[in-house]
Amino acid sequence: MTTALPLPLLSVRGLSKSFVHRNWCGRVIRHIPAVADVGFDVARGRTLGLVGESGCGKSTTGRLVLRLIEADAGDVRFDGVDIRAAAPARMRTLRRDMQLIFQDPYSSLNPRLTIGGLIEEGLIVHGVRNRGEREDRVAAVLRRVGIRPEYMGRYPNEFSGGQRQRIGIARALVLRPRLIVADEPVSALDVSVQAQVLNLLAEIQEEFGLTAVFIAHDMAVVEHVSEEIAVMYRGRIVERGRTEEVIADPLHPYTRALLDSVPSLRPRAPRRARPARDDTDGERGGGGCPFRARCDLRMPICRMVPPNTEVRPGRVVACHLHQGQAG
Amino acid sequence: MNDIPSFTAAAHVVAGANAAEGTARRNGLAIFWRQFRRSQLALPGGLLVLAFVLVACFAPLIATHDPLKNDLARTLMPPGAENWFGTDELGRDVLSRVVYGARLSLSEGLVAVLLALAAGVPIGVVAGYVGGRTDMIIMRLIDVLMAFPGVLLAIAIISVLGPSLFNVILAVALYTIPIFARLARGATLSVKEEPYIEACRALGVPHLRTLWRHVLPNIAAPILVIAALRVAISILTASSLSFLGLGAQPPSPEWGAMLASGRNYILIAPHLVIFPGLAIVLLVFGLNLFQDGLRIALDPKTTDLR
Amino acid sequence: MAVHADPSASELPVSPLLDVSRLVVEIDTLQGPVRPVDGVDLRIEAGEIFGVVGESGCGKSLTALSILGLLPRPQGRIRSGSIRFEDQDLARLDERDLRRIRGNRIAMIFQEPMTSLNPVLGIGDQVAEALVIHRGLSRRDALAQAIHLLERVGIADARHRAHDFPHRLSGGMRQRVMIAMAMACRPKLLIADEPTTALDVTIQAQVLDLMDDLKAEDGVAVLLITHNFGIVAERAARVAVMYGGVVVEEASTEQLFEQPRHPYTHGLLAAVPQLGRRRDGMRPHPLSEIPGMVPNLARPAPGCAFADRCALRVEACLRERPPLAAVAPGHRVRCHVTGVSAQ
Amino acid sequence: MGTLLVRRLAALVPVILGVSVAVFLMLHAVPGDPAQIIAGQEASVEDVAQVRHSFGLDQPLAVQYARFLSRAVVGDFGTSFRTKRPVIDEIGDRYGYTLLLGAAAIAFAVAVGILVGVVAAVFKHSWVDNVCLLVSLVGVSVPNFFLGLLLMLGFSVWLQLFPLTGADTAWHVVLPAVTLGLPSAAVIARIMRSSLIEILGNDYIRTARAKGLPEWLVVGRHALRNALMPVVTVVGLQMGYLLGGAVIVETVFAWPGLGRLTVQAIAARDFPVVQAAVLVLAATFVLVNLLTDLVYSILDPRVTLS
Repeated sequence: MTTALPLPLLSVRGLSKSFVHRNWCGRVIRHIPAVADVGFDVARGRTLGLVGESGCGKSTTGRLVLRLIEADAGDVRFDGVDIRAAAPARMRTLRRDMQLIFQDPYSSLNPRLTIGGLIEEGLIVHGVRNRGEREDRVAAVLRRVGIRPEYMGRYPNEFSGGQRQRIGIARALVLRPRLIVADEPVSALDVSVQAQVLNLLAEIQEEFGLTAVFIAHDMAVVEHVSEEIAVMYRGRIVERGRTEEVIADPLHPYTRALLDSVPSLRPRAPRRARPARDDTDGERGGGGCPFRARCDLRMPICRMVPPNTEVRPGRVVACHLHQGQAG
Repeated sequence: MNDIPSFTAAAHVVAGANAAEGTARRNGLAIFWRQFRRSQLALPGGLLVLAFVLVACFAPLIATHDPLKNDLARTLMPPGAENWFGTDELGRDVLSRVVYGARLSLSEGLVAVLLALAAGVPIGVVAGYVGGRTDMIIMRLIDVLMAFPGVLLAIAIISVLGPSLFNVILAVALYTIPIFARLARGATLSVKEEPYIEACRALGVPHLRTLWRHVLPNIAAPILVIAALRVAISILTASSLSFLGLGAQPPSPEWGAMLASGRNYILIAPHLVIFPGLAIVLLVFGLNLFQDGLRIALDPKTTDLR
Repeated sequence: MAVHADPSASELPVSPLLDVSRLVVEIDTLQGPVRPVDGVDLRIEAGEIFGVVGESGCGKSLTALSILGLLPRPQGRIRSGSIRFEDQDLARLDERDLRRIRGNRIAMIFQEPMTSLNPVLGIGDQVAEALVIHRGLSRRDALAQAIHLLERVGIADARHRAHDFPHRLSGGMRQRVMIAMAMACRPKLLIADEPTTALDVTIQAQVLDLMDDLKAEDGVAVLLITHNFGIVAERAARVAVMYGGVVVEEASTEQLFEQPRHPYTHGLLAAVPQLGRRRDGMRPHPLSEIPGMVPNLARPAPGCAFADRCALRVEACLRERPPLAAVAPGHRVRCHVTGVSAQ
Repeated sequence: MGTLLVRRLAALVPVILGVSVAVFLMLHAVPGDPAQIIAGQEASVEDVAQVRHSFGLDQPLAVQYARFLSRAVVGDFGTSFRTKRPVIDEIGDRYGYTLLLGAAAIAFAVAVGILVGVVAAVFKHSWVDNVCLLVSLVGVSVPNFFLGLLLMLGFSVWLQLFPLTGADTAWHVVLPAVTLGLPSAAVIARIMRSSLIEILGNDYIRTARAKGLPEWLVVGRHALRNALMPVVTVVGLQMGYLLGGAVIVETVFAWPGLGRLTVQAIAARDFPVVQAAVLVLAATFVLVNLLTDLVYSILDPRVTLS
């Protein structure tokens, strides 16, 4: 599908980040790797689904991409521009083009500002001086996400979770960004509302030609919204490929475990989870495959860093089982 | 997906749906007022404080005598028709002195706290928001100041500056600064973690604007609550220092100083101790009641702390 | 007790393990009292997994809490209705008698394994506690049995881990400890309130497997409360769907998922994204939406709670609350439109 | 636990050093020439020069501080201007009395505070709770010196139950300890109440109830220990208040402690004594805070890890 290979809007290579604990006089006492050697491309108008369990580093990756956190190493290019090298002033103007949608619709809206004020903020900061123009744009974007513009003067606590998530989307959308990073945007919502918000996101993506990184833990949601999937485990991408292929034919044992664990709506589907192997037990750390402690197919070689094997064009898996299948 | 929290969220939606267009701010005040009334003692407390404020404002109209005028013919008179609260060892009218003392005590509390707020809050907010080395240095300095137990720091400061009412206010303000700084820092640190602050970063909002529009309004409530408490404590501290002879000097009608001199006549004229003492207790009690209501109204997290 | 109109009642066994009937729970709020549970009926047979599914605010958790008399005090209370368990009405028992049942014949586990264990007590002690209270065991014997229970729920090296404090355990392990605690006195009924919502999917599957095993081995009945239709479809024999404080549909799992009758059930099932829908690089069809939002508890509608979001609404829906009527053996629906056909 | 202790002790070093710098600078912050102050206002120019040289006041500040510190470490704080005795002896005589008074006061405050707090929490929103609230609010509103005088008047003068002033028998400590401890008792009671109520709303309390535990076990075994943690923190902070308050209470009851010595020394501008007393009290407070940290880590198994 990407035979012409135009420049991807977002291109990430070797992205790494560790968090450090410091003692009271500022000396580093512990390194906690959060993201290690992550790389992917997102083509214009497309969505990459970043999926994994809590603590796998997917949210950190999203924030590194937007440079809300400074990375330790790696390369993030947005439309060819090296984000990590951008000067503060340049970064500020870049922010208009790349927006974040939050998971928690409650704590991501400042409770002391009206929703009109919240959405207007981005316009003020990015130099829309004319008050009337700002108000028109806020009203238009509110209408677009399905909130009545008359509610502009109300405070966030007067809205339900689903409505707040719409307000959060409006805040991101009012700047007419080109890239959206959506961090678990529907996981705090009820099923019926989740469908509304997912559909809204799909509509506006189409309408504005947005490129998106969609972070979620729910495989079915990710499949629904993204053309390509990257599965993360302990800070690394263990499998990446076109959505249909990954879902239909998971190569990495972890991807398979994730898919097996998703309950389906078919009653009484006979399914057993893999043997209870909690990842607090067993071996961890060291240089090996991060998944080896939980993997029932592990081999001696898994103690070393697994290579990222490109099984076929666009399909990457970090597992020794598939090494040598390339070409 | 628990029923109970979402249920309270539903209640919020109700509140919003009932509010008329454009009255959200008034709605906020109404919620504040309802919460304030929940502490049944807050209103009486506020009225008590208001009474003292009025007394202080209109002291010349209320006082029956000149608070500084000696009348050696009428010393140590018990309360009676001429001097409702009696007279002191120099024949001065105790009621009038107590009335004028309200001015001193209220300004002790208010001025000290305002000074401490003005210095402490910016220090704490900057330390919390900037973090890193700046934060570390500021916090070490604050640790040192906080290592002096309670009034002792004020006493040490006065021992240097010399006893006077002004120096007492300054000393109390100085030792209140680290309290506000630490409070503001803690509140800033927790607000800083809120996603809406990250949203500011994501939008490219400049730091000063973020501090002013997003951080400050959200840490104001706990600071205000503690400020009200500190007014009460500052009044107690300042009058204690005056009692020790380190603050207001005779013949100033400061309540603590009045107690200090009245103390020598406690067996023959207890009213010299009782009336100024009661004045302090009532004023501070009123402030504490008011503060309690303020806390319930402003700090949603501690709704049951009373 | 008045018998309410329910033609299907005769088809069910004479006395189920738990029979919740017309349960109404009232909670005081700043806006006055509201009824988040407003006439719930549930029947759970011995040894079955019974699923209760619904969105937040539908009253499912409060229903569960009221069974054991654990409603928030003093603002919550059972207003009316009955909760028959074995030969007693739990809604009418006093605190003392309820205590004899809690943790003994009916046990409960909660959504948040991270906060549901006491941080300052060892996990072994916390599991042993119910045995001391209900079985009169010495602390020593109870602890020995607790270690056995911990082993049974899959905690490796239980003898040593029994002395660990909860913060040393992962979320999945803590939920296992909660289950060991609940199973200590071999209860007849286990109420599991969103037991896996806070867990990752792979861990969720393991915990649900464990509950399946316990059901098979001990014959405990499980009241499985969740917002996740998939979990119910996989694990439960019978299901009740709740909306706005009432049960809107109750059926065997096969009936419910293959022939949902209530418009709400129908809409929800269509709104859930499912795996394997994407084909040929095309974006899947939009999900079907239920317009509007969950009902306002403070202003309950006189008619059907779902009426304002319902595409099939007729005039009667706004006026009168539909009864929970049988549409097929073992399949009951509370709807003026879809609940009257079939028979 | 051992490493925690060592780490906490190490963290105290900069704080104590900071305190010593502050105390050292006290003398130099006084307006005027320190040598003139030491020599007295009537001293001749030659005398002042002599003092300046013999006290090393002509040396650079850093050198003076190093000397001050090296002497302070071995307990040499110089000679009292007033009594001409070594300062360390003056302090040594009084320190034990202050510790005794402080310990008695905190014991009283903790016992009464926890008891009242638990009762209020268990009977929350009842008349018992309201009475406890009112009493504790009055407790924090009464200044030490007024309360001390009232207790003296009531229990020593009228009822003649306790001796008036001094420190000769065990009975002498009762009234000062109650005076000093009562406000702290009120603060502890309020924290205890709110903490216990908050803990009783936790998920694991629901778990304990779901297990069928009787209410006294729920409170006693599951809630109390967790609820005590914030109380421990507050008790630590109250120690500072107590050490400061001791200055006032000791003055009122003529208790021969460090606080009274400080006030006397300030009145006499006896700076070496003031410096040493402030330093000793601050160090005591810092150590007491370390102690509360350790108690906290015993109560909470999670602390030892971090």
